[in-house]
Amino acid sequence: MKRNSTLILLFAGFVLVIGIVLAAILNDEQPIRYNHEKHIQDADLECVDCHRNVETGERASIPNIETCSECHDDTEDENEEIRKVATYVDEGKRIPWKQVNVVPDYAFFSHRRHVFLGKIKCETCHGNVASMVTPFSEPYREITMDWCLDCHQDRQVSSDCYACHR
Amino acid sequence: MNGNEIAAKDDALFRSIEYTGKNFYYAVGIFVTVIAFAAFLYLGQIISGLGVTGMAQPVSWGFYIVNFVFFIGISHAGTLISAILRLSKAEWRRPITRMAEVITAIVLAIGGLHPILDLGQPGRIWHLATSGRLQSPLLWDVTSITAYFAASTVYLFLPLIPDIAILRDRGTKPRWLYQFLSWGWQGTPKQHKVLNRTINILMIGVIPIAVSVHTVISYIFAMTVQPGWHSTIFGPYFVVGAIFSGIAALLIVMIVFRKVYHLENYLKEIHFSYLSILLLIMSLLWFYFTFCEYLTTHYGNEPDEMRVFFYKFSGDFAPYFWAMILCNFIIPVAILSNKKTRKIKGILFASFTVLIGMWLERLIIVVPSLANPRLGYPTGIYIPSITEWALFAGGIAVFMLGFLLFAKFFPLISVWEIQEGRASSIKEVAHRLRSYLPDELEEDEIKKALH
Amino acid sequence: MSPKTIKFLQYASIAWIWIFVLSVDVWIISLLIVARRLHDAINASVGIGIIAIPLFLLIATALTYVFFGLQKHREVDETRGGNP
Amino acid sequence: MPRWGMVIDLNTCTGCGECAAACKIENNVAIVGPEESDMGRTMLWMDMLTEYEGEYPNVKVRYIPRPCLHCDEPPCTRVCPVRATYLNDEGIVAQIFPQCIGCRYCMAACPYTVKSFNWYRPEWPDTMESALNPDVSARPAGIVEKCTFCIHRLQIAKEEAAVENRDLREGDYIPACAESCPTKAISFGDLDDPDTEVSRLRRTARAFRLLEELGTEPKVYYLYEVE
Amino acid sequence: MELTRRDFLKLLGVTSAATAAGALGASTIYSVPDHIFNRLVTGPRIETWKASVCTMCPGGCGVKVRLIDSIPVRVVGNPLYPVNKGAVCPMAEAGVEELFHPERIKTPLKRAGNRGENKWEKISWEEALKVLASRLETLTAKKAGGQFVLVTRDDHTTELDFVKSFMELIGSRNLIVENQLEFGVLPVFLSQGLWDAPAFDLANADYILNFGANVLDDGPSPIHYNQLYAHHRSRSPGHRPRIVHVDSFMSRTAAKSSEWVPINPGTMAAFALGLAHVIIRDGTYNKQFIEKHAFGFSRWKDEDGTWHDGFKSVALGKYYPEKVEEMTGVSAQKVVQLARDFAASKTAIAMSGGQAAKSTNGVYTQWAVYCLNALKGNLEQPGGVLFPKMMVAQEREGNDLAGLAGGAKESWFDNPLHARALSDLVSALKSKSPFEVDTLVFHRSNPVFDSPYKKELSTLLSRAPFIVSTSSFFNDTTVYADLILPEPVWMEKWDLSRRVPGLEFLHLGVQQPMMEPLYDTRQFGDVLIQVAESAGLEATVPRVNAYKDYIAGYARDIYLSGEGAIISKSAEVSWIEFLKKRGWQPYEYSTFEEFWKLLLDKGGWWDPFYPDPDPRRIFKTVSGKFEFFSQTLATAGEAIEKNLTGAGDERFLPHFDEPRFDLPDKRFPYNFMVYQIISNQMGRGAHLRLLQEMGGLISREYWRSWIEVNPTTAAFLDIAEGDAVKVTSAHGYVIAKAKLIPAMKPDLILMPFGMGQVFSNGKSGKPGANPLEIFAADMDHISKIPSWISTKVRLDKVDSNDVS
Repeated sequence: MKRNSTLILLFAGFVLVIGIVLAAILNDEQPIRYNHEKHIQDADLECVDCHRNVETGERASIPNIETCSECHDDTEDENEEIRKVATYVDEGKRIPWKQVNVVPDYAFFSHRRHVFLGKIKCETCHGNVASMVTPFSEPYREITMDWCLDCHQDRQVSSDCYACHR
Repeated sequence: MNGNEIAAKDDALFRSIEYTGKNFYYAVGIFVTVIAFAAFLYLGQIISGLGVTGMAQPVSWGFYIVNFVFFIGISHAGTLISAILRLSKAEWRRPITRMAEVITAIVLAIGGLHPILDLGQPGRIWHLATSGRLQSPLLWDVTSITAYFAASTVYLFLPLIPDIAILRDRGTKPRWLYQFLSWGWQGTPKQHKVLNRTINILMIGVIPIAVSVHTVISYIFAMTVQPGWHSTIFGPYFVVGAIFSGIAALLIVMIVFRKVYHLENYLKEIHFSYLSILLLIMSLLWFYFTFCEYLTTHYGNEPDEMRVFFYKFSGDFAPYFWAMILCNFIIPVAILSNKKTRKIKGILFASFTVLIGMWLERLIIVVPSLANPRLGYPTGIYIPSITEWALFAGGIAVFMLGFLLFAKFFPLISVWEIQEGRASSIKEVAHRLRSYLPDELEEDEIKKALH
Repeated sequence: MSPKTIKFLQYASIAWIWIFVLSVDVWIISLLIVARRLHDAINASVGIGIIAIPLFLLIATALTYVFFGLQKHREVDETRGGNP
Repeated sequence: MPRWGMVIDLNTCTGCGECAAACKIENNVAIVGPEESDMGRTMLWMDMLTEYEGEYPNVKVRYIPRPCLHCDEPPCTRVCPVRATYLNDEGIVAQIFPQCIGCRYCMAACPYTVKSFNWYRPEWPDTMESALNPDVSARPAGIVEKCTFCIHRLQIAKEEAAVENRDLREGDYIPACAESCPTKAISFGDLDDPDTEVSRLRRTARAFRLLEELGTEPKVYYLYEVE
Repeated sequence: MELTRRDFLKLLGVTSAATAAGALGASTIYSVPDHIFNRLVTGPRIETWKASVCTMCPGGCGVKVRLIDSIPVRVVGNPLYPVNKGAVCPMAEAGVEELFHPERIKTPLKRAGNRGENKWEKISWEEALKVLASRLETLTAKKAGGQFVLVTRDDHTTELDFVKSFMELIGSRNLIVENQLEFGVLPVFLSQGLWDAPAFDLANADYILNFGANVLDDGPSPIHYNQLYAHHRSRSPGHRPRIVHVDSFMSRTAAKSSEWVPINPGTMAAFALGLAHVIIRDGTYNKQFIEKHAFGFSRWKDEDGTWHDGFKSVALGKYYPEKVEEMTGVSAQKVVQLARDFAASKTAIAMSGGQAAKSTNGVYTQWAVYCLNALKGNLEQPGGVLFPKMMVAQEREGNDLAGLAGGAKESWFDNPLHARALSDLVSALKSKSPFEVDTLVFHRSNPVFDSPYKKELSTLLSRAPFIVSTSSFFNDTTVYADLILPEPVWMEKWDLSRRVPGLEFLHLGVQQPMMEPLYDTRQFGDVLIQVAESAGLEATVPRVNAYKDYIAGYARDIYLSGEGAIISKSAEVSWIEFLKKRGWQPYEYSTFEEFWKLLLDKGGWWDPFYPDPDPRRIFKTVSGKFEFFSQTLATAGEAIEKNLTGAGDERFLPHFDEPRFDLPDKRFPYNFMVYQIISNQMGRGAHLRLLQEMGGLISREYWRSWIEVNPTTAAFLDIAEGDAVKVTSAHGYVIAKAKLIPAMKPDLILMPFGMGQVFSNGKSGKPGANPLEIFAADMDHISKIPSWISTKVRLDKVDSNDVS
């Protein structure tokens, strides 16, 4: 019995350690508590104003200091988060955003194709960003191949494997 | 009638189950060690990739596929022989069928796993379920091997039920296992009827399945347009080869277990003699097919085919090729056609050479065609790695272990069939004989003759 | 192990065999549909399907028949345990 | 629907190997190193077959660049158990890397020996992975790969054409080998369109295909050299 | 140990590589420095292109580099660039690999262990430059600048001009440019007094006689010649020039010629003179040209009244076809046939290279071949031999830097006969003659690997006073250095590529950095400027603060000259001509800044106009004519004259001198030759994985050396394809696998060069064998070009385990 409890303890400890390590490693908290709602609704910005490649490139691009600095450069601001941005801008350091939506490298996913040509709303894949007050810490929805294919079939666009795989 | 009483006469058949000697544990230990070593190397293969094998371009298939074909081939021993013997009402089959069926079931399981060993991405095996394509001969294999495995397991299990019931009734441990598996067998005539009827149906069904399995395996090769593979004769050729190696394997198993478990009373010289004549016939048949296969190739004289042909006849693979001819034809025919040498030892030796020869045959079919690509590439090289050898040894060890464990839990010789034979077959044979012969024979005459 | 558990196990194994056989058949049928959709060599697929589907059913039927046959034609109720 | 094909002029091909090098870099094809190469595990989507004809001093050498031939009746796609390789509507024999289970049946079935297998996980020196072509996936261990006619270029070209609201034009989509061939020995285009360079060339008397007798109907044509 | 998320995923990836790679995409596949990794994953993936010039080989191909988020991922040819017209070879493809190569030398290094031990200590640039500068200071103070010796290689960039100026500045003429005589310069110098590589107008020729120049593999610009040859072959057979290739083995060039004429090694002079014999005998030579523009064709009388032999008497005397057959192994019939074809065709060219240059009789051989052009009278004719204009900047009275070099009127480097060669370095290190070595700089040069003096050098270098290397990678020579001043690779450099030898037009390509140098490296030009500065030479030199300014100045000269044009899409000569006549240019630029910007954008400038034929421009000889009897040679002085072969006047005329072979011994019955592969020219790709693999594309011996044997010989020696064989010479042996190749002379053993670098890349070990290990270090004593054909060998079958 005694041996059993030791084992259980050991096991629990092991699980705990793994959990902590995992939590530390997979911690997806963003460096700045970016508020989409404020930018979209209050500042009246469009997605494309910051994600500038969304209609022209494969990737939407995550805005960094070059873009942020166009508005934020005041380290004196009351808002702590804005001060953080300004600090990054001031120091010329890049904001270490954690990328949340990762397209696997064997899939060809072009934002231009879907947003500009396909006229698909950002919300379809990324949810109602306009009312988000915190930055993304996980993808809005899990993007599976079936989901892609359903949409492709609905819209009667190619569902040949080579339309996306490479 | 009490189970104990029934079995009393055939106590020898239960010795292996009820008494476990030291040697059993030694054997199990050895086999487990071999298997563990193979598993360890396989783990290495999964972690680092198929690079640990000796395969490359263009020889992209090696031992795994060779062994796959080889093991599946051996599996034909079983069901096919037992079904044919049962169907032809050969009385001498009674002590043999069980062993044959066990070989089939175990070896099929091993063989069927070999393509998985061969996969570069075994983790993606579920792609077969989600997006398999029936037009690929590989899926024909999956289907037919599954079917054959299911059928042969059932075919092994059904005739086992009465024996399990005997064990249950003897109170052999683990009791629950025998209770569970005996399915409430009590040996009533109606139960016998049900069982016999089903066995008969399966017996007829399992023969075409078995034939088709090996035909389909040959199609893996024959369906491609590669020189040396693209041949219509491959289906029957593989089936004949399979039965050939199956009989050899069966003979070896019989001889070994006869010795180990002292079954001399049940497996008599006559059994071996009959089976070895079958082996002799298959050897001749195999040679006939081989001859046909290579003669047509040679006469057709297509350059690509000839490259493969000469690679086997006089090139890098010549030693293996001629060893195969020696093992599969010359030695068995020499030994088995002579009454003096057709004794247990001779048969054992011949069977071993046949197994080696048939394995070489699979190797000779798989590798040279791949090693000689059609275009101006250099000849491929293939030197199997330690992993491949270990997994081969592991496969054999799994087979032996499986057989050993089976023998530990179930009788290797069908007890009830022996008893049934004792009880009714003389009469039956007499009856049958009478129906064959031109003139009416008196029952007494036959009885006299038989005694 | 109690006779009840064993009974249950026996029924369960019969059920399992049916699940296995039916899933194999469903799989083959689904593959046939896929083959049709992708314009594969349909004859091979159909050939395999025609043979394999009934075959698996046959195996399962045979087992079931034996099982229930044996159950039905028992002379003593062995669930009471022990030797009759 | 176009049917993509290639014509390789053996007359102008000088065997310089640029097509093979360009292919390797463009498609992130792994370089396996000397030991693996000795075993025959070199991965070349575009290979070079060299044939010597005759005896000294009357010798002829022929250099035959060999991509995947993208057969119209491909022996490899029939045997694939999981549709990791298939003939797509535009005539390209697709090889879908995430789908492949690595059984290598297609390799065994291909009479041209065009496929390579990732025997190990392909590795690049640490710093070099940043320079891989981001348009092409890096393949994991245990799958079969081969020339895709640089399909990623077609995907991009199609999108470019769609943005400009037009159809694909000849020359919009060219695989790396054809693009980089110093001697323009490789032409690429739509075989069904009678006006393209490839259609014109493949109708000439010099055109032939490798192992035509097998009935695989390759879409890579060769032009005999003339002296 | 810091465990990053990526590492962790990698860890997971070990057990489920497939799923991890699949689900997480790039994150498991890439493992690169974080800043680059971040750009890869989060970057917008924007594609840009930058033009540059590849200097992996001296070919000078204009390239365009594809950058994704400013990371170079691919090199392709610049379609506008006239040298390579949009194509590159595998060496350029490997540029990205070279840039990101993990084994690059990242900082200046000081030797820590003994020489050759390959142990190093990091130092700063300031320290490193101080060390070098102080040595230089001492030398210049002693007025012993000549003890500063620089070994380099001409990659046809302005850097060489800059280096020359520097050497003149410090008063050292001991600049060794390893390949400066390799492009057919010498015969032109002997016959025309011009130090310039001839440009053969192959595009317009009807008949091309190629003596051993394997231009498709190791010419001055392989891609250019690949395109030329292919262009010819793309024409229908009737309208195609006939290309006859004379060599002992069938190189790729020979394979793509109309005909291959196998010849005994080292006997090409006899063959060329045999052709001359038939042509002169038939009287089918260009009499007009000979009469008007030739000197020393017939017997002539000098000022003293002595009669001298002429070319005619030499050719007619000894070289009748039957005799030539005896010497060369080519049938007399063939000699006559080729001579008649040559003479009968409208435009014909005779060119030489390869073994014709790299033999003990190389000068006379090349010269004899070159004289066939004079017999044809094709100088400055379409489809003949052309001599493009000098670069504007070259023509001006010395460039900025040279002007400051103490006003040296005639540069020391302008007489090829007196040019320094590697053999001079060897003898200098041995016996302090012809010069003394104090500081030895190896720049773009790796003679311990790629010269036949390999063995001697490796012992001599370990005794040399002070050695500096500028290599970006460790190589066989670098290990002997005391100081390594690593250069950036070509993708991080500024340079100007100017006229590649053999091209008939002027061109200029800009090499510009694709990205900030990844490591702490400095360009050699900048290093020289900084060294000169800290050595206190700034009073006299650098007006430029950086090498970049120097090349900008060079470009400014071109801009100011108003000639030529920035390369453009429709770069047809006629089109530019059309525009020019109307005072337009393909591009508008009104200031130098605009010109410079456009130059960087398009990648180059060119001037396709060939000046009107002018004998005064191309005959700078005493006689003002084409000299069959070289008065340049006759007056070259004692030092040169003692090395001439032949008797009497023959010495100053092209003639056949029996090639010297190493040990004409029965034990070594076979001739040994080495050839180059386009993907690893001069072994300069030895550190790159792609090129190691590509080297075996044709032989299918990837990453390995191999030995080519004729099947007849192999059968005699009982050698089968793939057997391990040992080639033994009097100097050592190499072991490799045998390849049976019917396309070579049976008494020849052939081996590719480029493998077997001892200190190349670590991970790949040191695959292959270096055939130069067993070379007899003989040379042509006039040009001092090492002979590559003088080695005699034996061949034995050995155990396959010894193959390297």
